[in-house]
Amino acid sequence: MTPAAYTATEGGALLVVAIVLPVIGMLAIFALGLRRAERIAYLVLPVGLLVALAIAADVARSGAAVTYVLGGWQPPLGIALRADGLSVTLMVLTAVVLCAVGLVARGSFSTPPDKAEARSPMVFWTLILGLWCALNTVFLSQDLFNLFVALELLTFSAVPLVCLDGRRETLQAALRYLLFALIGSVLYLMGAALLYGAYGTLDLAGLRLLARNDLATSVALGLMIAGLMAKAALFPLHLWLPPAHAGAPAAASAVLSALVVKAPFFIILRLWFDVAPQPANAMAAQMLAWLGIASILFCSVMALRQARLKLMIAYSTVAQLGYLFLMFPLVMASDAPTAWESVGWTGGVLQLVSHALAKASMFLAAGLIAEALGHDRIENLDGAMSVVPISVAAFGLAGLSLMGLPPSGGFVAKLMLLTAATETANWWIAAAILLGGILAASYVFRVLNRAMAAPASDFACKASIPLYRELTVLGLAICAVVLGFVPLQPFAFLGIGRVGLP
Amino acid sequence: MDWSFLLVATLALPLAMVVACVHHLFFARVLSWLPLAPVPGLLAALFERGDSIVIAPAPLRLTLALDDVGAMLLGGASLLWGAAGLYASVSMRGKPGSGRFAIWWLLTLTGSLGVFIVADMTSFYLVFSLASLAAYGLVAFENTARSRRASRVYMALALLGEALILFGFVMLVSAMPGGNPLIRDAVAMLPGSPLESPAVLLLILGFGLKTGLVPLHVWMPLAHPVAPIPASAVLSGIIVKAGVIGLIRFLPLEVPSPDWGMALMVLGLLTAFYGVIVGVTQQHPKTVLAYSTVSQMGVVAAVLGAGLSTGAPGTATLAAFYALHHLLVKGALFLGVGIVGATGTRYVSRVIIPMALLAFSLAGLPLTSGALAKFATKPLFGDGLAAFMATLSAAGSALLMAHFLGRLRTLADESTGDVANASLVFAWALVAAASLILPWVLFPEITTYALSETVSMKALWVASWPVAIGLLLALFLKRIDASVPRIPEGDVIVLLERLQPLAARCGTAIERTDLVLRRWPVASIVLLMLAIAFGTALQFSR
Amino acid sequence: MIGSTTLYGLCATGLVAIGLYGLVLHPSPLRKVIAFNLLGSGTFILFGVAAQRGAAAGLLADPVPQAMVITGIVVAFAATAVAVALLLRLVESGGSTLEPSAPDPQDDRPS
Amino acid sequence: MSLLPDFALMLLILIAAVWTVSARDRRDSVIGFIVVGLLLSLAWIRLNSVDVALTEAAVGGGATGLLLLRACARLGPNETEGVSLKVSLRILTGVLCTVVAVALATIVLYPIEPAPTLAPTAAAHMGEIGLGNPVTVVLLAYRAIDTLLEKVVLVLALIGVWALTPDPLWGGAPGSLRAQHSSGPLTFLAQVLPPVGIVIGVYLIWNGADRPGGTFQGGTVLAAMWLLVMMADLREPPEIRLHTLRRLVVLGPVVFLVAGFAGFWIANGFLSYPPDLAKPIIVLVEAALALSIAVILGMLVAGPAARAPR
Repeated sequence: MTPAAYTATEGGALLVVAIVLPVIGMLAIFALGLRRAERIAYLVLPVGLLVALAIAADVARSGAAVTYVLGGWQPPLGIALRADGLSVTLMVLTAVVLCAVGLVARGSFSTPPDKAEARSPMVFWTLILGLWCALNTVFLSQDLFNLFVALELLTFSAVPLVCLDGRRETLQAALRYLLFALIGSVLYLMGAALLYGAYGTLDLAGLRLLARNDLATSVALGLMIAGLMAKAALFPLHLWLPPAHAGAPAAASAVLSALVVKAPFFIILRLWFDVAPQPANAMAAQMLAWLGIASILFCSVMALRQARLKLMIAYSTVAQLGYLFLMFPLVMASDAPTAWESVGWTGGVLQLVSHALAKASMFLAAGLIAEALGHDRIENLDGAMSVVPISVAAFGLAGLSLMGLPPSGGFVAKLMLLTAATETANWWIAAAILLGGILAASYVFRVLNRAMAAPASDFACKASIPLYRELTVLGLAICAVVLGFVPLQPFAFLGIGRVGLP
Repeated sequence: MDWSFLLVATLALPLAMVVACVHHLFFARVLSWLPLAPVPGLLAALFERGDSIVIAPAPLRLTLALDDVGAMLLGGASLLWGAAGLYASVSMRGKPGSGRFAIWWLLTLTGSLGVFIVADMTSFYLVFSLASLAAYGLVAFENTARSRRASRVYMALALLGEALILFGFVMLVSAMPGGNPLIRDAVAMLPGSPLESPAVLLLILGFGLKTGLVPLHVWMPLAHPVAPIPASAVLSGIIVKAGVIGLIRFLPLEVPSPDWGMALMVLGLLTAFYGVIVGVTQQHPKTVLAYSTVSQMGVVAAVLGAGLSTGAPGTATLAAFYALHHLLVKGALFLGVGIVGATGTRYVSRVIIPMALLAFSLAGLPLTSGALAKFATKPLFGDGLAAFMATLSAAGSALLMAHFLGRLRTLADESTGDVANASLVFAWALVAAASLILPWVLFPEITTYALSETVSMKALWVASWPVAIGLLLALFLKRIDASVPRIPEGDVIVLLERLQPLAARCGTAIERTDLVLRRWPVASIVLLMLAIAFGTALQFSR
Repeated sequence: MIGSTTLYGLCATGLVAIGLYGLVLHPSPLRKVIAFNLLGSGTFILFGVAAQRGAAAGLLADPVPQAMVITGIVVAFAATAVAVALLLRLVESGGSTLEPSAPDPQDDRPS
Repeated sequence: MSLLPDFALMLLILIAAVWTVSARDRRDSVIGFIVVGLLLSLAWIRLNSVDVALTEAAVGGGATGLLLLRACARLGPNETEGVSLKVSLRILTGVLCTVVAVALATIVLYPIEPAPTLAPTAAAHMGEIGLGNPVTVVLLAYRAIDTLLEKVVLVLALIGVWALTPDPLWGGAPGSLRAQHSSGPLTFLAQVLPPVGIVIGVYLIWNGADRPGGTFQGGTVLAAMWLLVMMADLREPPEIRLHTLRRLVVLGPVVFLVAGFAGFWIANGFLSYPPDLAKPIIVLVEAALALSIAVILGMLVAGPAARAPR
């Protein structure tokens, strides 16, 4: 049985550009050793955004996936890139978040004028571009081994960002992150080896056609899903995430929490819906959902009990990731003709997108608040409202999305998940969604309450924050809110390119 | 003439004022604009009827519409918002944070008027949440230890209510295709659907929480008194009506449902008496009024329950009529407390008589508007025990109100006597007058009775004896005043707060678990277990 | 009859088990890195087994998994280099283990 | 053919691996690991994967071993190595690892027949490239994007290592690689070996086009020679701010990218080569890659800057 061939579509070359452009920027910053590393990044960021938008427009116009076969070598020998509705959505999301982060990071990672090249700007901008390349590759690649390389690229870009300030705690966090991510990688690779041994291909479409329900496939998928969960930091595998995301500079935390942990989840999604023998396995889906429920409840309580703002947001990330894993049983039990026409699928994807926007905004806002106040102890946030009102407002708006209150993307996402849970009579999942919302509201309001309190008498502002940085953060939060006005039904766009996979 | 634009303006004007606050000049003056914000709502209630406007087409289908029930409550609410806004624009002037107060005010206003005019589910949830959550800003405004506690409890229960309602909504629409149905259509589908019972239960709990049904009332006696006077007036007068309109809109009132109706009625009557019993032990007049709201909303819930059990037509209108009366009276009473608090004994003899009239109107004193409200709703209870209990609850109200007047007198003695501000008095007098007159105007339109029937000897007798009993009880209570236990505000919440150490211990335990789970060997062992578990699950279960 | 390829496959599973054991239980980060490399080697051999079994068309082994292994080895080396550098820096700054200590409540810097 | 040598090799590998994990002393463990690497190279030869064997010997055993040895030396003797964990934890871990191993072993023992393979497809298209070594063809043509991204991984790893430089030292040179006891023989070797090594390295790269060998192996040999020179203290590691160094690092990826983009004009798309030019292009790319790899590997072993820039 030979898998159907990929046909390169017009405009497919843009997919290559999406992957390679950040690499070019990264190499340029590295090689030129310019006085101001960020300038190159500022050149690459908007172009990358345009490329992502162009691909999205192409997909929307043609109503079909954009495909490119690298070097003209058909999979399984070669590797194909393919942008369907889902991957394009995530690419645009990535570009938007990175551009916003780039703007806000200008204040923290500009090369000082008296130096030829400084460490942290050079490292920050090259790694951010490296991350971008990795993420785009994750979203586009159709080959499990190529995805492995992309995941490694992601890890190598993310880990040094964690310990950019060189303090002992962050070094420790970075090392834990690296080692745990490496176990995840090896488990994933082991699964890939087994799949290759069983099918002689690692191409997603090929595997979809060939997948059998045998021991090798089960073990391979088990290893891969577990490995990816370790990288996605789902409870109880979250040991590395809170210190790493809290220790990184705010701009980096925003990217790590908003985007980086979503990449392994995206691959789980691909494995589950595109590779695993269909119909999918009910028990494994339930297990994923239970881990999600545990993640939501446990880590929300942990977030509620943190003394530090950034640690609180980091725990909230683990909790919000839990919602993503609820979708597996919901999609399975749905009576929609295909996975992507079910409410659960749409809700899950929307949760991914709105959490990314909200969390990026929240971390950036937390960074600005910490810059202005000189600390991020939640108990002492009094007066933040008077110094950085826009950041506090952004924090609140982003909080809406995390709590699942209208109007916000998070609300629509959770509503859809709740609807799916009700329709499929998954009452535990429904209860977890609701309880998680209440807990999220508690930790968000706890911060807002302090931040809006009148400042103490000896209150001093440590740094003044330029308006454009605050407005950028607010912009991201508003994006998350605006997502709340999408219709409450499965979107056709997310299904583009999935109907009739090759 | 097409007045439907007024519906849009009802929501758009206050929101536009919020947005305009971005400019510091407007922000500095926003307080004095507050009385104007509800004007479109008032006009809409007067002129607009029956139309519906779709703001966003399908699949969003955000729809506004105004029916009789909505118009009645919208008009009353707008009036009170306007008067309270006038009061606030004077009383809050120059206070620190008054701009912030105005923003919360406008947002709450938008939400609370919105619940009366939206026709689709999503919009309802949106404006309902807006009213609930923005009111937090009003409760928390004073930023004292007392208000912080109150706002914490308020928020926790408001969020719980949101969750219950959301879940109920999801069950309501789960059988319907398409994204966002109209409330009407969704409710019409409910009877006989497999999720009917849990959906009705969740909706009663969720909206009941907002209206203060026992035991979900605990936030009300904490939250209503701590806000500034005008905010207390709208919280106790208007915001609780969001729960009433929720029950009216979402319960299938046209279809007899004896079990649920009985349950709601019992819960309502229970609440009516509970509010009185705890209310008479309270010291501050604002807290007494808050408990009175609990009690009155119990009556409204009982009315709805009675209607639901028989499927009697017109239940919604009658309940709304009763609620409208309470809305205006309670608003006027709170504003009156403010005036007494500000002027002390200076005018008390002139204020106390209208206040007494208003107060006993709540108990259905003959010839007051309250008697009309009781008269109109009475037939719903039939002739049995329920009717008797409903009547008896009026006695309770009279008792509570007598207690309130006593506390008000004490407040006057304790306050310093400033000269009254004309605007404040005007605001109070406006609402008071409306509360006494408006029901007489509406009564012939919403009932089949002639006004003359309400002043028949029998009606007067039926209305009088509970008030008399209440007054006798009040005298008795005054006699034994010293031995009446002082139940703390929020009653059962105090017991719940005893559980705090337990919650803290749970939190610590979770933290400790987290530390263990995040140790390297533990986490990596768990990872291996998960890998094996997934492999096994994939292999052996299918 | 077990062939030599199968034998190496079993060898790979042995390496995986030994590597995993060390990675989970060794408290020292350097030893974890070494164990990770063993685990990686085992995984690579699994690819090698697939390659060997896929000998066909005049090729002694399937070249595609071989190429994957070469890429994998380099990535593993890069990972080792970063991990070792991190570890050395961590030791220089006074830490040596991976287990976090209790956070310092007086620490004023943003965490 | 007798299975005895294979069986013996397998046993040796497993014994060395157990030793590596269980050794008390850190240095013993590293040596054990290097032994495993060398034995694995033999295993790879037995698996008919000579290219992998060379890479394993050069990178897996060699460069990684050197890196770990240096780390051992820097760490000093006093690390808490033998913290004893609870026996129950050990048993549990042992059981779990065994379960994983048993599952894998079952799959190995009962494989799919006939074995799926891409070898025929790979062989069928070899002619379009004109190279003799199928592994090189896979690395630089069929799955060139993997190789390209893996070079990016290397550059990022280098940035990651350099990121650990303390701020005042940024731009400076890594610490001296000098062995603790700089001995006569090492210096002698460092003077004699490099010319030979360079020849071998270049041969491997050139050869890699048609026979086993290739970029990594060649690049690693070059890197090894460079490291030898640095270890014998004949040359100091270069400062990381040097433009020449930076450009050498990116040379490989840049040439690869240029060749890839050239495909849009001279062939049919990114990373595709016209049949008549394929071989020269690939050899050119390989040469550039090898040079970059040599520099990157050397600098990765050298570590972050430890001296202020001059």
